[in-house]
Amino acid sequence: MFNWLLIFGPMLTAGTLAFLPAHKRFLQLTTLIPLALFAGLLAHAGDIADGKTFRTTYQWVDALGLELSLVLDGLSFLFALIITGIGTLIVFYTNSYFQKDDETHRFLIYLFIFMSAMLGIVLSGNFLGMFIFWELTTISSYLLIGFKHDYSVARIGARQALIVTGGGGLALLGGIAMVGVMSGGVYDFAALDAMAGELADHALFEAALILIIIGAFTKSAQFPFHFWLPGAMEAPTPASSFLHSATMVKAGVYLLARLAHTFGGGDIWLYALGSIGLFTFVYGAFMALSAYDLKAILAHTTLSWLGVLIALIGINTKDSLKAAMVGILAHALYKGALFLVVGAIDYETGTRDIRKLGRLAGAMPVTAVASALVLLSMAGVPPMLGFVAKETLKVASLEHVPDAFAAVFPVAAVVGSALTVAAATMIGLEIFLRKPQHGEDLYAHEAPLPMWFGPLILGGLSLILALFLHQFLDPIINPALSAVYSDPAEVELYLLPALDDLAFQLSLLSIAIGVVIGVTNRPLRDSLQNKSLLDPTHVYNKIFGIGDDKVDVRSLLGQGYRFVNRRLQDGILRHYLNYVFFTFVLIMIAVIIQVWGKLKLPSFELDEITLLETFIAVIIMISAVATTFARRRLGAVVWAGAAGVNIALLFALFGAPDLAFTQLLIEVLTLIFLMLAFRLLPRFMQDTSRFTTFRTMRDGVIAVMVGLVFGLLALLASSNREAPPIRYWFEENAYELGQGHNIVNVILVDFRGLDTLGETTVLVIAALGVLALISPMPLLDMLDKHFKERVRQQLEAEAALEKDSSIISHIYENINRVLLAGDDFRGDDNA
Amino acid sequence: MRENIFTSFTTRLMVSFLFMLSLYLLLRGHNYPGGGFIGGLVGASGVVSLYISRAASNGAVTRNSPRIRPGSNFWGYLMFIGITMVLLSGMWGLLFGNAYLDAWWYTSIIPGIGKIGTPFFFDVGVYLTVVAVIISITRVLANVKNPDDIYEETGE
Amino acid sequence: MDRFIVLPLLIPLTTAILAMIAPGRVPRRWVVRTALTLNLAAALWIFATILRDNTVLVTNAGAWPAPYGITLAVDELSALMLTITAVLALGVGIFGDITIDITRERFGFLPILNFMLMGINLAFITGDIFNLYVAFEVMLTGSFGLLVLGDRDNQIKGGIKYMIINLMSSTIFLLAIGLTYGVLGTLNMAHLAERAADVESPGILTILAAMYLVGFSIKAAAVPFFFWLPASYHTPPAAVTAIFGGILTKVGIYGMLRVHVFIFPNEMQHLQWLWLLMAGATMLVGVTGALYQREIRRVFSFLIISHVGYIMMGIGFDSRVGLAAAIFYMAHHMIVKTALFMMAGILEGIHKAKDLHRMGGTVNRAPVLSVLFFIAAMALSGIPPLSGFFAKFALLSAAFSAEQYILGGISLIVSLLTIIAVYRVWHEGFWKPAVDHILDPFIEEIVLERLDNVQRRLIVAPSVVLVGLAIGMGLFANASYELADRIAGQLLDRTRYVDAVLGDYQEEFEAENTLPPTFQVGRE
Amino acid sequence: MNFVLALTVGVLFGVSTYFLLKRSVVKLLLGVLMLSYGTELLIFMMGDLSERNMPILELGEEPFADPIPQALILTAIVIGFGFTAFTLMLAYRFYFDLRTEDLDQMVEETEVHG
Repeated sequence: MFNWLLIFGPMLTAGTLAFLPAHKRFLQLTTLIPLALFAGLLAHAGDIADGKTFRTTYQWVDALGLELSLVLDGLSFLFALIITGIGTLIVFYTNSYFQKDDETHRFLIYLFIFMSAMLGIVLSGNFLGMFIFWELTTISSYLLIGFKHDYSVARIGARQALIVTGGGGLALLGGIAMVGVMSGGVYDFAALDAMAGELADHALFEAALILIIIGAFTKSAQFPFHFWLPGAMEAPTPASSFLHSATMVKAGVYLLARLAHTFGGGDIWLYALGSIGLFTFVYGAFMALSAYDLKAILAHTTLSWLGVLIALIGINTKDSLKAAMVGILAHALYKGALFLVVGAIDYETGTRDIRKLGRLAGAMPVTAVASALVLLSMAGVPPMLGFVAKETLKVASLEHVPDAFAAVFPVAAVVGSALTVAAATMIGLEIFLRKPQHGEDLYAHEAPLPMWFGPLILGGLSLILALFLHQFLDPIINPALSAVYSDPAEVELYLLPALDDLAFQLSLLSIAIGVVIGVTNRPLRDSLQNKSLLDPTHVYNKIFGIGDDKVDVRSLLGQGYRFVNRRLQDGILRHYLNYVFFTFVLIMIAVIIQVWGKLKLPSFELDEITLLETFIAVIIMISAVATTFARRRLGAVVWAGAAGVNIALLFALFGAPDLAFTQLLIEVLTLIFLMLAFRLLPRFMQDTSRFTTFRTMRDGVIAVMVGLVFGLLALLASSNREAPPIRYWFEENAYELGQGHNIVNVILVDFRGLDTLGETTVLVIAALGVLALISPMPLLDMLDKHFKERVRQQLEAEAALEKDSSIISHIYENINRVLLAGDDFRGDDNA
Repeated sequence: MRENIFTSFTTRLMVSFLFMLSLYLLLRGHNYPGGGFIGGLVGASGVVSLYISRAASNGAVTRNSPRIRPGSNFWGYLMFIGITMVLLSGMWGLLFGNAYLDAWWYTSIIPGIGKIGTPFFFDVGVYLTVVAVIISITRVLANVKNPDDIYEETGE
Repeated sequence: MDRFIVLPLLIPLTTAILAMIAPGRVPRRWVVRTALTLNLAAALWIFATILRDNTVLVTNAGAWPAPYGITLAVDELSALMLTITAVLALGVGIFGDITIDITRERFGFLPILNFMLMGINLAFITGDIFNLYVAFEVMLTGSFGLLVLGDRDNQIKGGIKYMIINLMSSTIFLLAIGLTYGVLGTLNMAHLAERAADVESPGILTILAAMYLVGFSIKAAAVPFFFWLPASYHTPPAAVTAIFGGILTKVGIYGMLRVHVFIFPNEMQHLQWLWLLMAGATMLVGVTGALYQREIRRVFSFLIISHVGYIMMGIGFDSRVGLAAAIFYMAHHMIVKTALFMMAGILEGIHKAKDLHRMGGTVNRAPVLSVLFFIAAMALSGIPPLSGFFAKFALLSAAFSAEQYILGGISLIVSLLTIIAVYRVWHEGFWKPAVDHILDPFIEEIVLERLDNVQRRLIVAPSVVLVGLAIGMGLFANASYELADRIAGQLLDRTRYVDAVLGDYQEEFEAENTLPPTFQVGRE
Repeated sequence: MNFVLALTVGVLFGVSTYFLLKRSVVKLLLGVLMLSYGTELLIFMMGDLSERNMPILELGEEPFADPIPQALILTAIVIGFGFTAFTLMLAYRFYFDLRTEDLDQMVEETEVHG
C-alpha cells in the first residue's frame, strides 16, 4: 500500500494542482507531500535494516509480460530516501524561487510528475515497468529543462537532453526487448536474476547488455553522452538541483547497480563501465576547472562523480559496491545543496559567472556556512560524509580490483579526487573569500530562509551522518549493498582510519594536490578559456543538425531530409510514376524469377489462333502504337478511338455483347468528352529540353518492360488455372432464380448487385467532384498581370507553330473552332 | 449566328430516337443485351449530341458558368432519384426478406417488359443515375470556357 | 439480425443522398451529425455482438449463397476498423461541418464525405474481393472529391498526383483480382482462402500476392510508392486531412491483412524479403522526410508513411505476435493521427499561417490545446504509458523474436527520429515566443473569430475524446492488447470465418456440375 | 489466342505507361484511357476464350462465354469512365491555374530553412 502511495502520491498531487488555481497557499502546502512520504519511508527503516522487502504487484499487460510490481528493498530504500528527502527541501525552496505564482504552479506540477516517475524507477521490480517510469523522467525533465522556453538556449538544452536521453531510452528499450526474448517474456528483476546463467549463455546477451549500458550511460551523462548535462543547466535551479545532481542522473547508476548481479559477470560489463566511468571521472572534474558558469562547473563535477560511481559498479566487488552506495548518498547531499546555493547566489546577485562573484561570505553568512559544510564534504575532508565516500573509494581501488584495472584505478581515483578537491576549493575561494576576478564586489544580502534552509540541512546531514556512522549510515548502506550484492552483506564503515593506511595516505595526497590546483585556478581557467575539450557536441550537430530555429542542411539528417524532399519528393509527377513503374516491374520480375520453377508455362499452339481475331488484335496494337507517334491531339485521339472500337469488336467476337455495347458507347462518350476538353486545353507540348532523347529512351524502356510484365502475367495466369470457375452456377440459375435470360445483366443487377450499387455511387461522386472542381473559380484579378501577358505570348507562339496543312489538322481546327464557340444552349434544362 | 433549322430538326429527331432506343434497351436488358448501363449511356449520348449540335449552331457565349449546385436542377434531381431508387430497391429485402438486395418479384408478367421485381427498379435507378451523371458532366465540360478566352475577356 | 451488418454501408449512403438535397446548412449539418452518430451506434452494436458471441456475422447481399453472390462478413478485424472509423468520422464530421468554409460546404463537402465513408465501411464489411475493389473505388473517388473541393492551386497540384498514382494502385489491384479469378475461379474471400490452401503449382499465387502487395502498398503509401501522400495531404482543409490521415492509408493496410494474411498466408514466407525490405525503407524514408518540414501538416503526412512502415513490418514477420502488434499499432495510429491533424488545423487557424516559422507561443495562448497536443505527440512518438509505447514495444519484441535484428534496430532509430520531428513541431509551434508576421491573405483555414463559444469548444472536443482514447488504450493496455491479439489469432485461424461464410457449401458442385443444393430465395 | 491477346495487352500497357511518363497533361489523359483498355482486355482473357457463345440463355446455347469477367469488366469500365471524366476536369483546372500543360511545373515547396 505504501508503495503505491509513494508513486501515486506525487502524481495525484500534480493532477490536483493542475486543476487548482495558482495560489500560494496551495503551493506551499505541497511541501508536506514529499515530507510525509519521507517520514513514511523512515518508518520502514527498521524493517529494511532487518533485510525485509515490501512487494506489491499489479498485472498490467499480461501478454507483454509487463507488470507494475513495486519492490521496496535496500537499494530502492536508499534512493527513495534521497528522492523524497531532497524533494521536500526542493519543493520548499521552489516556493520562494519564482517571482510569479503561476510559474511556481506550473513548475511544481512538472516536478511532482517527475518525482513520481523517479520513485517509480527505483521501486519497480519489473524491468519493463521500470522503463515506463524511465521514459516519464525523460519527458518530465524535458519539460523542466525547457521551463523557460521563451529563451532559445533553454529550448536547445531541452532538445539536446531529449534527444540524448530519449535515444538512450530507446537503446534501453531495445535491450529490454532482447532480454524479453532471452528470458521468454520474463521481465521481473528477481526472476531474471534467478536465470542469470541462462541469460549469459544466450547469443543475444552481449547485444542486449551493450544496449542497456548505452541507456544507462546517456541518462547518467557518461562520456561521450555527457554533453546534454551542462546544456541542461538552463533549467530553473531547483530542477537542476533535484534532477541533475540528486536523482535523475543517478537513474543510470541505479539501473546498473540493480543489474550488477544479474549481468555483471562478463568482460563487457567490466571494461565498458570501468573504462568509460573512470575516464568520465577525470574528464568531468578537469572540465569543471575550465568553465565560467557556476552551474556548468557543478554539472561537470556531477558527471565526474557519476563516472566514478559507474566505474565502481563496473568493478563489481563488494568493496566497490559499498563505495558506490556511500558515494551515491554523499554526492546527493552535497551536490544538491550546492545547486541550491548557486540558485540563492544567482537570486541575490543576478549572476552565476564565477569571475564576477567574490567575497560573499560577509554578505551571506548562513549560506556561506552551509556551503562550507558541503564543500568540505565534496572535497572529502574528514570528518564529512564525503570523506567516508572518498575513503571507501580508495579502498575499493586498491583491493580485489581485476588485473586490467589494478594499475589504472588507483591513479585515476587519486587524480579524479584531486581535481574534485580543486573544484571544491575553487568554488569556496572564488565565491566567498577572494575578490572577484572581474569587476567590483557585488551587492548582496542574505537569501530568504527557504533558500538557505535546504543547504544548511544537507550540510548538517553530511556532517552528522559521518559522525554517527554506525547509528545512521550502516542501517541504510548495508541493506542497499545486500540488495545489489545479493548476499547479506555486512560491511564496516569507518570515519578515521589509521595514518599508515595506504588509502588514507592517498586521500591526503589527493587533497593536497587538489588544494594547490584549486588555489591556482585562475591562470588555469584563463588558459582553458571555457573551451570544452573532446566535446562531442559537434558530432551531435553533424548528425542531428538542429539548433533551435535553424537547420544545418549539411548534417547527416539534414542531408537525408534534403534527399527525400528534393530528390524523391521533387514534385514532378513523372518522376513519381517512374519510381512506381520501375519498382513494380522490378518486384514482379524478381518474384517471377523466384517462383519460375513452380509455374506451369504456357504452351504455344498455332491452330488456336484464329485469323479474324488476330487481325483485330493487330489493328489494336497498331492503333495503340500509332497514338504515341501522333503529333497532334486529334490524331492521337482518333488512334486511341480506333483501338477502343476494335476492343469492342473483339468483345463482340468473343461472345460479350453487353460488353461490346458498353465499350462502344463509353468510347464515344469519352471521345466527346475529350473533344470538349481539348477545346479547353493547350496543344501538345513540345518538349525542347536537352534530355529529350534520353528521356524518350528511358520512358520507352520502362514502357516496354511494363508491357512485357503485364503480357507475361496474362499468359502465366491463363496457363495456371488451378480451380474451376464458379460461373456454371450463374448459368444454371440466371433464369430460374434471377428471372432473366441475360446472365451478365442478371449478375449486374441481382447476383452482384452490390457492385453495381458501388459503381453507381462512383459515378455520382465523380459528377459531384466535377462540379466541385469548377465551383469556386479563383478570382481572375488575383493573377499577376505580367505573368498572364507572358503566358499569352507563349501560347501565341505555340499556336503559330501548330499551323500546318494536313487534313487531320483541318478537321481538328474546325471542330476546335466549333467547340470553342459553344456554350450551353438556352431554354431546355436550366430551370 | 442563327440557329440552323435543319441541324436542329435532325438532332431533335435523333435525340428522340436515341431516347426511345435507350428505354427499349433498358426494358429488355434483363433478357437480352442491354440494361441500365447501356440504356443510360445511349440515352445520355442523345442529350450529349444535342449539346454538341447546339454548341455548333449557337455561337454566342451566353453565360460564364452554368448552374451547378448539386440538386438545384433537373439533372441533379434525376441523379438523386436514380441513386435513391438504387438504394431503396434493396431495402425491401433488408426489412422483410433475408438480406439487403434480396430480390422480390411480382408474379404476373407484364407485356413488353417481362417480370417486374426489385432488380428491375434497381436497373431503372442505374439508368437514371447514368443519364443524369453523364449529362451533368457534359454540361460542365461544355460550359466552362477556354482559359485563353477568359484571359482575353478580362482585357489583358 | 445478421443482415443488419449492412447498416454501416447504408447509413452513410443514405446520409450522403439526404445531404445532397438538404435545404440549407443547418438541416444538412444535423442530418449528417445524426447519421454519423447512428453509424457509430451501428458499429458499436456490431462490435459488441461479435465480442460477446465470438462469432463472424455474415449476410449475403441479395440472399444469394456464397460464394456466388456477394457476401458481407464482419469479423473482429472488420468490426474494429468499422468502430474506429465511425468514431473518427463522427469527430471529423463535427469538426468539419464547423470549420469548413461555406463555399466548400455548398459544393458538397458533407455528401462527398459520407460517400467516402460508405466506401470505407464497405471495404471493411465486404467478403468479396471484387467488391473490395469497388469499395476502394468509391472511397477513392470520394477522397478525390474532398481533396480538390475548393480548388486552390495547390489542391489541384496535389490532386493530380494523388489521382494518377492511386489510379495505378486501383489498376494493379483490379488486374490482380482479374488474374485471381482466372487462377482460382472465384471471388469470395473465404472461398479463395480455401482454394488457395490446396493449389498444385503455388508459384502463381506468389505472383498474385506480389501484385496485391504492390497495389495495397500504393494505397498505404509505402516506399517507393508514397509520393502521392506528402504531395496532397497538406493541401485540403484540416478536416479533410484529418480523416484522410487517420483512415485512408489504413484501408490499404486492411487490404493487406485480408489478402495476404487471410487469403494467401502461405505466400508470406516467399514474399517476406519484400515485405521487410519495403517496411524498413518506408520507416526510414518517411521519418527522414518529416524531420525539418516547415508545414506542420507535412510533418505529420510524412510520419504517416513512417508508421505505415511499422505496421507493414509487424505484418511481415508472419507471426501472431507481429500481427497483433501491427493491429494494435494501426488502431493507435488512426486515433492519434486524426487528433493531431485536427489540432494542426486549429493551430493554423490560431496563427493564420501554415508555416511553423510563423507560429509560436501557443502554450500561452491556448493551454488546453497545448496539453492535448503534447499528450498526442507523446502517444505518437511512443512515450509510455500511452498507446504508442505498447504498440512500439510489441513490434520490437516481435522483431527480436523473429530474429530480425536489423529491422528492430531501424524501428528504434526511426522512433528517435519521430521524437525529434514531433518535438520540433512542439518547439516551433508551442514553445517558441509568438512571432509577428503578415497574415496570409489566402489562408482559408479555420477562422476562429467567426465561431461562437460553443463552436470553439466543439472543434476541440473531438481531439479531447481521441486523446482520451489514446490514454485509455495505454492505461488499459491489457484489454486493448488482448483484443489485438485475439483479432490476430482469428485472422490467422481462418476456419471460423470460412465456415461462417461458406457454411454447407459443397466444393464438389463445380466438379460434377450438378444442380446446386436448394436454398430459399426469390419468393414468387 | 492467348499469346496474341497477351501481346496486345502488353502493347496497350506499354503505350499507356509511355504516355503517363510524359510531361504533357493531355498525354496523361491518353495514358489513363489506354490503361483502362489494357485492364479490360487482360481481365477478359481470364475467361475461357474458347467458349464464345453469348451468355444469353434464350439466344445461345452452351458453352457460354464466361459471364463473370464480363460483369467485372462492365463495372470496371463504368468506374473508369467516371475517373476519366474527373481527370479531364482536373486537367482543365490544372491548365487554368498554372497556364501550362507542363506537369513538371508542379514543384512542391519544401525548402529547408536555415
